[in-house]
Amino acid sequence: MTPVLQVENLRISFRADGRLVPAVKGVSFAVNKGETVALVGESGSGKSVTALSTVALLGPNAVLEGSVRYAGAEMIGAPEAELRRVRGNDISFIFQEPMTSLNPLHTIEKQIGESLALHQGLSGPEARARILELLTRVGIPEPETRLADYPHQLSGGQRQRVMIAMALANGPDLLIADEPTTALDVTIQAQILELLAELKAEEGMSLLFISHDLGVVRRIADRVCVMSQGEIVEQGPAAEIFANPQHPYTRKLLAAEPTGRAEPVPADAAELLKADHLKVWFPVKRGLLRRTVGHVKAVNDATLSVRAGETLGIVGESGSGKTTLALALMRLIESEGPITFAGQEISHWQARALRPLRRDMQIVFQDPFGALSPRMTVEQIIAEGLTVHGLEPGRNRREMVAEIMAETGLDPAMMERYPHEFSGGQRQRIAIARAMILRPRLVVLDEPTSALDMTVQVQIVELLRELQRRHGLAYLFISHDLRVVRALAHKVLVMRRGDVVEAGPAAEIFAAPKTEYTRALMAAALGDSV
Amino acid sequence: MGAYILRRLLLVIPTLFGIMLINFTLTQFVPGGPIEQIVARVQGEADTMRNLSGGGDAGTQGQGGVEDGGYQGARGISPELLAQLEVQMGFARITCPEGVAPDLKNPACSKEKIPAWRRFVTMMGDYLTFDFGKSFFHNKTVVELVLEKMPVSISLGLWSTLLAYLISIPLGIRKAVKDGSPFDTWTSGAIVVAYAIPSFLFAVMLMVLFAGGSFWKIFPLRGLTSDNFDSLSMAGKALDYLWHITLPTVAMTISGFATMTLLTKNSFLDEINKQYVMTARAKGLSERKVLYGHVFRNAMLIVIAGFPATFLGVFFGSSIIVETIFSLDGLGLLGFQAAVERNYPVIFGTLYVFGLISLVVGILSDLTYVFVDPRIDFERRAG
Amino acid sequence: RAEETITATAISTLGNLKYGPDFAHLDYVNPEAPKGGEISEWAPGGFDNFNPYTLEGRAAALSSISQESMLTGTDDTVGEAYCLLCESLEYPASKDWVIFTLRDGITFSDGTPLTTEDVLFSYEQLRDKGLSSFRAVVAQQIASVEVLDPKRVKFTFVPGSPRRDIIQSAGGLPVFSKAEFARDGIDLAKSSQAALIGSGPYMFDSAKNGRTVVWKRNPAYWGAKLPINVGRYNFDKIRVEYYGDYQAAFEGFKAGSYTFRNEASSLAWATGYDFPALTKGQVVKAELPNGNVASGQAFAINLRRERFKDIRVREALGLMFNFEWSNETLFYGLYARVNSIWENSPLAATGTPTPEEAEILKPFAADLPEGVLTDPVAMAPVSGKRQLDRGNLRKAAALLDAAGWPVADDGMRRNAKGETLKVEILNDDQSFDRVINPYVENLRALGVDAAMARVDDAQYENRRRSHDYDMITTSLGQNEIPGADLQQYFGSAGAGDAFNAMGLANPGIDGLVRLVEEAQTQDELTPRVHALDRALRAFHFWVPQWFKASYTVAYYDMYEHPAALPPHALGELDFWWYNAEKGEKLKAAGAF
Amino acid sequence: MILSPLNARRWRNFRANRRAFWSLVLFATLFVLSLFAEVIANDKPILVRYRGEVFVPAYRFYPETAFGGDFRTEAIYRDPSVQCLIVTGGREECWDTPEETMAEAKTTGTVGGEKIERGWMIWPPIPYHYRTINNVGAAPSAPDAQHWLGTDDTARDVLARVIYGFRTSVLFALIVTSISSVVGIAAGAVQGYFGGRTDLILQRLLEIWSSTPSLYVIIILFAILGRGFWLLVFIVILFGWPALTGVVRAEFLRARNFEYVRAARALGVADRVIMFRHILPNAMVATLTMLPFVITGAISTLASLDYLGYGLPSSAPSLGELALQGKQNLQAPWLAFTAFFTFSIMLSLLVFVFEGVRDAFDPRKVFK
Ligand SMILES: Nc1ncnc2c1ncn2[C@@H]1O[C@H](COP(=O)(O)OP(=O)(O)OP(=O)(O)O)[C@@H](O)[C@H]1O
Ligand SMILES: Nc1ncnc2c1ncn2[C@@H]1O[C@H](COP(=O)(O)OP(=O)(O)OP(=O)(O)O)[C@@H](O)[C@H]1O
Ligand SMILES: [Mg+2]
Ligand SMILES: [Mg+2]
Repeated sequence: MTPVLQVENLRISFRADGRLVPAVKGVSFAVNKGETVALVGESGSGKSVTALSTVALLGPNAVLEGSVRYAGAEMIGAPEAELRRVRGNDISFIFQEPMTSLNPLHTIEKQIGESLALHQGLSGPEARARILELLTRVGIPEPETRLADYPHQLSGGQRQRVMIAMALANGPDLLIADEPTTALDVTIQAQILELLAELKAEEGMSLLFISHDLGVVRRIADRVCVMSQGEIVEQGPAAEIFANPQHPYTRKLLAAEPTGRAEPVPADAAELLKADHLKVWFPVKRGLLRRTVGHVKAVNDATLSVRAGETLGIVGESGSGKTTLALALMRLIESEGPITFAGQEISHWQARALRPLRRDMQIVFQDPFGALSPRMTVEQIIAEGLTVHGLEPGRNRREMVAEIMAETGLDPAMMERYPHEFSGGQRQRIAIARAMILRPRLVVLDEPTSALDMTVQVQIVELLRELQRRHGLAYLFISHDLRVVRALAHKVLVMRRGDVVEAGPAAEIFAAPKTEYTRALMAAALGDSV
Repeated sequence: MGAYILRRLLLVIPTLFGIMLINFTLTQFVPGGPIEQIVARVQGEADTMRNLSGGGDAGTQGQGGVEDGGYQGARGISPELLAQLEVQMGFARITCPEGVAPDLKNPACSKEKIPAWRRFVTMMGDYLTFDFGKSFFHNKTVVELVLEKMPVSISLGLWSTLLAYLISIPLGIRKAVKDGSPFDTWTSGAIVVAYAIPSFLFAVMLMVLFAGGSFWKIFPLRGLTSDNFDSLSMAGKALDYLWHITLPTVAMTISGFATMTLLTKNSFLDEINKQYVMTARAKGLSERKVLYGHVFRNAMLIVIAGFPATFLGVFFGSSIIVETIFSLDGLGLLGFQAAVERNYPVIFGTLYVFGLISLVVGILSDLTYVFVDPRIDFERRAG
Repeated sequence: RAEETITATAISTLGNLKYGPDFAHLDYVNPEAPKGGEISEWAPGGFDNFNPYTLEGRAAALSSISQESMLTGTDDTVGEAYCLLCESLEYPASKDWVIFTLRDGITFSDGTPLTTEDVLFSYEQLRDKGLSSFRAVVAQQIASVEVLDPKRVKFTFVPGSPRRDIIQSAGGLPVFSKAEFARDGIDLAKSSQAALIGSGPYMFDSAKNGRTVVWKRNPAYWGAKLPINVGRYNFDKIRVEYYGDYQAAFEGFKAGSYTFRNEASSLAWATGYDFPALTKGQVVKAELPNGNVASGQAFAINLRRERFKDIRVREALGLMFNFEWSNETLFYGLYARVNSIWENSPLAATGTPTPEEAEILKPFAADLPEGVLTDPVAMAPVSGKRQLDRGNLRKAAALLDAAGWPVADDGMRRNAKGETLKVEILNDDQSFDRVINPYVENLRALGVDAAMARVDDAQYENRRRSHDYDMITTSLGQNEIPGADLQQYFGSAGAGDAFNAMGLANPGIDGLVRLVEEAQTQDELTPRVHALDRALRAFHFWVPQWFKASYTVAYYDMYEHPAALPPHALGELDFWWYNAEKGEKLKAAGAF
Repeated sequence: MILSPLNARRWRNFRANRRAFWSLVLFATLFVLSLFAEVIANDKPILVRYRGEVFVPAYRFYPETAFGGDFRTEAIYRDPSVQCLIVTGGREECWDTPEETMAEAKTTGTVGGEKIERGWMIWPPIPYHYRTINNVGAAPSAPDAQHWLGTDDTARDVLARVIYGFRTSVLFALIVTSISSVVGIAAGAVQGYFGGRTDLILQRLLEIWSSTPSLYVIIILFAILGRGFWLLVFIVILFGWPALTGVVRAEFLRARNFEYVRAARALGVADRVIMFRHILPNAMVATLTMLPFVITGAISTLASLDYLGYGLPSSAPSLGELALQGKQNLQAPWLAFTAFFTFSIMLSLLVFVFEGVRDAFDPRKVFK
């Protein structure tokens, strides 16, 4: 039996500035019918690029060599028409960065409907019914109200689920899922994985699954390929790899796990950030005149406080208002309710007045790609804060940038690249570097580790902890990955549908969750290891 | 949004007022007024279009053509007439003692200049009720004049805009897709060269080549329709109209699509490599669908939203030059002539109407922004 | 007191009449000319009005072709007027009034009879509603008009108004149909969408789109058999095509959209006439003599400016304009130099004064420039082929040096106060640029601070009327029977007027003008005009330009004209005729 | 000049686009050359040697008397008499019989048997100034050995006028465009970025301003101040700056919602910097595309003002005037062709240059 996907000696390099920079250096693997192959490995090792090359979706600056065969047909150099037939119908994609992968000007309904119309000829009420079904299956609550929304009105996890719905719309033969669950809370993640398993069973769908979450990989993968630095260093049946890793990198990867607990905060630490009954409602606008017909209560009533040197973990299901809360605290969107930063009530400050404060309060956005100016190089991006706030005037900017890049596990040689020339995880680290280089007093980290492999995650967690220890940084740490939260947070805040359902010291909440919701969350996430 | 639209609509009033005020003030300082024009006319010297239509010759005064020998007034103009003209044009009024009919011949009456501000107030009052008065130089109201010139302007504006868009957008997209290819290079060259041809020169060349008596007489020389238009069948009428409008439209369009094509191309180049385009491709959409269904709306904000304004521009400004060359009586010519002749009722009337229309179109154009990109709003954004 | 009255069928300003009461036809027409055919010409712009007697709108070409008047002139005489509507006219020697007797059977083109009521009505209309300029003339001359009976109408003139051509003036008023005005509610002061009817040989036929207007011959024209009309009005139709653009109009002619073209552009005449229809011989290109007095086009120097009061300065400025070069290079040799106010007529003075002229000049000599009595009349300078004539430059330099404008160290001429000699030539006509620019260059070579100021029409008019210019192009040419205009153009009374562009105010000239105005016969008139011409030219207040002594016409080869044309008109619409045979041939050849 | 690595990369990218690079080189060369128009096309010699002294007439004033002539006005070097005076060292014979005297001097080195102190002149390659009126028979005259591009309708050398006209036009366009686009972009950026009342008010002002009849303003200012280059520059800037405002505003209205703008704000970047460092480069498409057209547009404005009779004085060299002459003299196609070629070459070069600039700033553009 021919494999559904056969990759042989695939080499990919990128043209940059007249030179060729290799990204993938000859990988070979196969995905058989009904099989799930997981591609794991270091961030920036070429997983996404390999996946994209299967149906020639790489940009014009990529140079491909080797062979990729889908159901026996060569894909590299295949005519566009042939590729088009395969794309979407036979091979579906879930892209790594859902935040930027949706057309910003099309409604959810349109984006999903398009696939249906294209490959199944569905339209009108039929299509709508199918869309609603898909959205329900990926766990979007009240999908009817979401059809007319544009991507920017959705939370990160919601966008990711729309991506998934889109990919599953046509019952593909092969689903290539590039980190499909990074923005999802554990419950939803489980639901999605369930769904994938169902599809596999029902329709014999094959799955090429790229993930950093080794727990997930272990659960669903038949076979695993481990990539490092553009090469597959090891591949084999999942059970075997997990049980008996051969390659040093694999071993390192499997061993890595953020460990430890947050060190206690000195009792006299001053309160740095405080918010009382914070509220953010987004108006829902409809019609030609864009009248407001209702509100999305993204954050309904949130009260919190963080002291210097303290980490507040914010967890909660996808769409529960975490990002919104973070943005409101940073005064980046309008909100109601007092916000106190370093003893000053800032909720009504003008932007101009806030500006000097910004060096002390930084944020790492959930969508790192979108948050990087596309026409600035990484060096400019990272160094900008220094310039703006006139920090460290004596020191060489480039050196400082190189230093922080190294600390976050990025190669300083990539300093002159533009954001789009990086992998998802690399971009995430750029965003972290940009915030950290300022040595702020408070950092809001919105899913900072979702795209990072375990080894890098550990590195980042260590870095954060180190900085906290040295400079008394306070963190607001938003994550679905409760393990990381547990490793870092002093206090935890659990959100659900805009409300804070539970808050308290991390140890307490992890040990004895009070509400049903939290308990369910904990169970799903930490289930086996608690 | 509703509130914003309302606010914009309300702001139309002061804006329009500002436009009128500035223009009115300016005209107070322009040397030479309509009276001088009339005087020049009486003395048979004013030919405002002489410089424009060309062909005058230093050797002889006047342009040639048929000579109208039938009627010549004596030269000179009386002060009485000047006074009367001033009254007629609303620059002055006659004041008479109680019970005397206003008549300049009556020695009891005297002429009194009306101060500028008062004239302005009166004018604005009339305009509020959409009374635009009569042209100084025609026995027609401004409204009639404008309506009369409308067909030409609409035709030219509509067709040339349409043609420009229909050619430039697909061409620009193709160029973006084939960026750097020989196709891209030679089309760039071609549109740039087309743009570089001065429109008046091109119009004349077209006319001499395709409508004149020396080369190919394929198209008509003048006008919008043939003389026997009314007797034609429906299809005949349409054909006749297209036949007439071809050369002027081509002349007006030729230089128009260079900017638009390159704008389209560059906007597309900016979008075409974005992530969501990859998503669209991954769905298996055809290249056409990807380009027109996905990229288009993202890339073309400026082009789409600019459409009303562009159209208005062509429509009101038309091309004085193309109009003269093809003997079309349009708003462009009317406006220019009015400006040169200081025909104030026409100037202010058209200014008011067009000002009003373009302000409303401005609002529409802003609304298209929101329509094209729902993320856009016009609220204040604290930095 | 019964005054002796004169009854006649014609009247002349200077007493001589070329045609007696019993002439068969005008000398210059072809009495056998066939009727028929169509002639077409072009006009610039467009039209939106058929009433030429108002300032409103643009009247269609030939809009007044339908109206006739009591008297009419001919193209081979000046100052003579012959009865057209009138059978005879009756006036006293004092010319205090005139009575016109209408002919029998005059009808308007709609068939209604033309009566004295119409004459009275027309007068009233023109007096009350006509063009201002008309109104002014009418009011200054005519005191009243009364209908004596259905055939006779009497014009009484304002006492004291100049009498020399007052009857011709009154007899020249057009006659409208009172009935039509009443019926259609026509207002003479307003533009009209329908052509006014008249009694004339042509009537309105059709108009289209503001682009074409056609006049047709009235088949029932009452006066077709009148001797004065014999051989005239031969075309069945006269069509006028409007073009917005000169070039388009020319193309239209090439393509046969119209058939007769009076070329105004020397450039086109010299270079444009090589199109297929012409080379195939379908179009005739002809230069026909033009016997009219030249327009006297010239740059007028503004004497109101202090620095131009010195005649030497003016003469120097005149020396720098190189007509010979301009004519060859810019006008393709098509023009001739204007030397006299009455250029191209016997009234132009030549050589040294005759004794008679000297006699006339003598009383005024004190006020006139030196040497008018003895020197040859001032002629425009002649230059060599080179644009800058060194001889003239030397002469001009000497004159300016003498006038107190020596050259300073920067090469510019400065007076004692250190001011430069500024000369700004005001111009509103783009086509004049190419004439003025070389002149400016020459003036600058002389060290004069010269420049051209091109302004738009309204501003030009404004500056012209307020005499705010150094030099300006104007036409100073006068009639063959110079009259009241002279005052306006050259008299001190007219110095405030726009026509006296140079602001001449000289008692000597005033005296001469009066003499000319008082001349009663040709023999009196000619030497007086010569004397005036001499005196005027001696002032060097103008830099004369040029004129064209011929009509440059092109037409499709189906029109014919009498071998000898009258001196004062081309007459293509008047007495040319259509050769049907040639016309058919052209049509067969597909010329249009 | 040391370029930052990024700018070095952009410069490399720009150079990689050979069409753009050579267009820039060519354009710059032409422009720099035209700056020295006085020694390329002039009716005064660059250098004159007369009686052992050296003169530089192209840049200095000398009266004819300096060369033994009789006028104290500036020497007319084209004049045979003056040429003769210079060659023969100021012999009186030149006044009357310049040609013969010069011929004699040239062949024998003597005049009337006497030895002369021979002088010489070095003429620019095009011995005509843009104002020089030539003696050519009928004008416009066709191209020939003396006048390579023929003469115009006033018998002035077309090539000389094109050279000077190019300089005037390009200077005009560059000044006008740089100022008006900076102002226009800034205005559009402020409107789009801040929105709200700022936008409302500025936009209304703009609407009022853009319906002001520029023709009247031109007429008024001309009447008061007289026609002139700088006045036109001023006026065209005055009415030209809103050209880009609309599109820039639209781009900013959109871009201000982007995540990276929010990120910059979170970083504490000042509004001004966000506008010009973060948004503008991403909103530059329209601007960069339009710029070459705005530049040539400025030239065309000049041209059409000339056409309508409100431009530079007609003696001034301008491409617009040339185009107009081309229209009026269809029988002299060299006028229209020269105008057209000058225009299209200039525009093509600019379009290509700006295409290169756009590419160089495009992070995703691939250079082979
Ligand atoms: N357009 C591009 N131009 C240049 N280099 C690129 C480009 N896209 C990716 N790369 C480089 O290729 C390498 C592989 O990238 P890829 O996105 O496949 O990584 P990944 O394995 O998916 O990592 P992550 O887990 O962080 O998403 C990275 O080093 C990245 O910097
Ligand atoms: N601009 C907006 N307009 C309307 N609704 C919005 C907007 N932004 C967010 N929302 C809604 O607010 C809710 C909370 O979104 P938020 O992004 O804060 O979720 P989240 O907790 O960060 O979720 P995730 O874990 O998926 O990122 C969601 O239902 C989302 O659809
Ligand atoms: Mg990846
Ligand atoms: Mg979120």
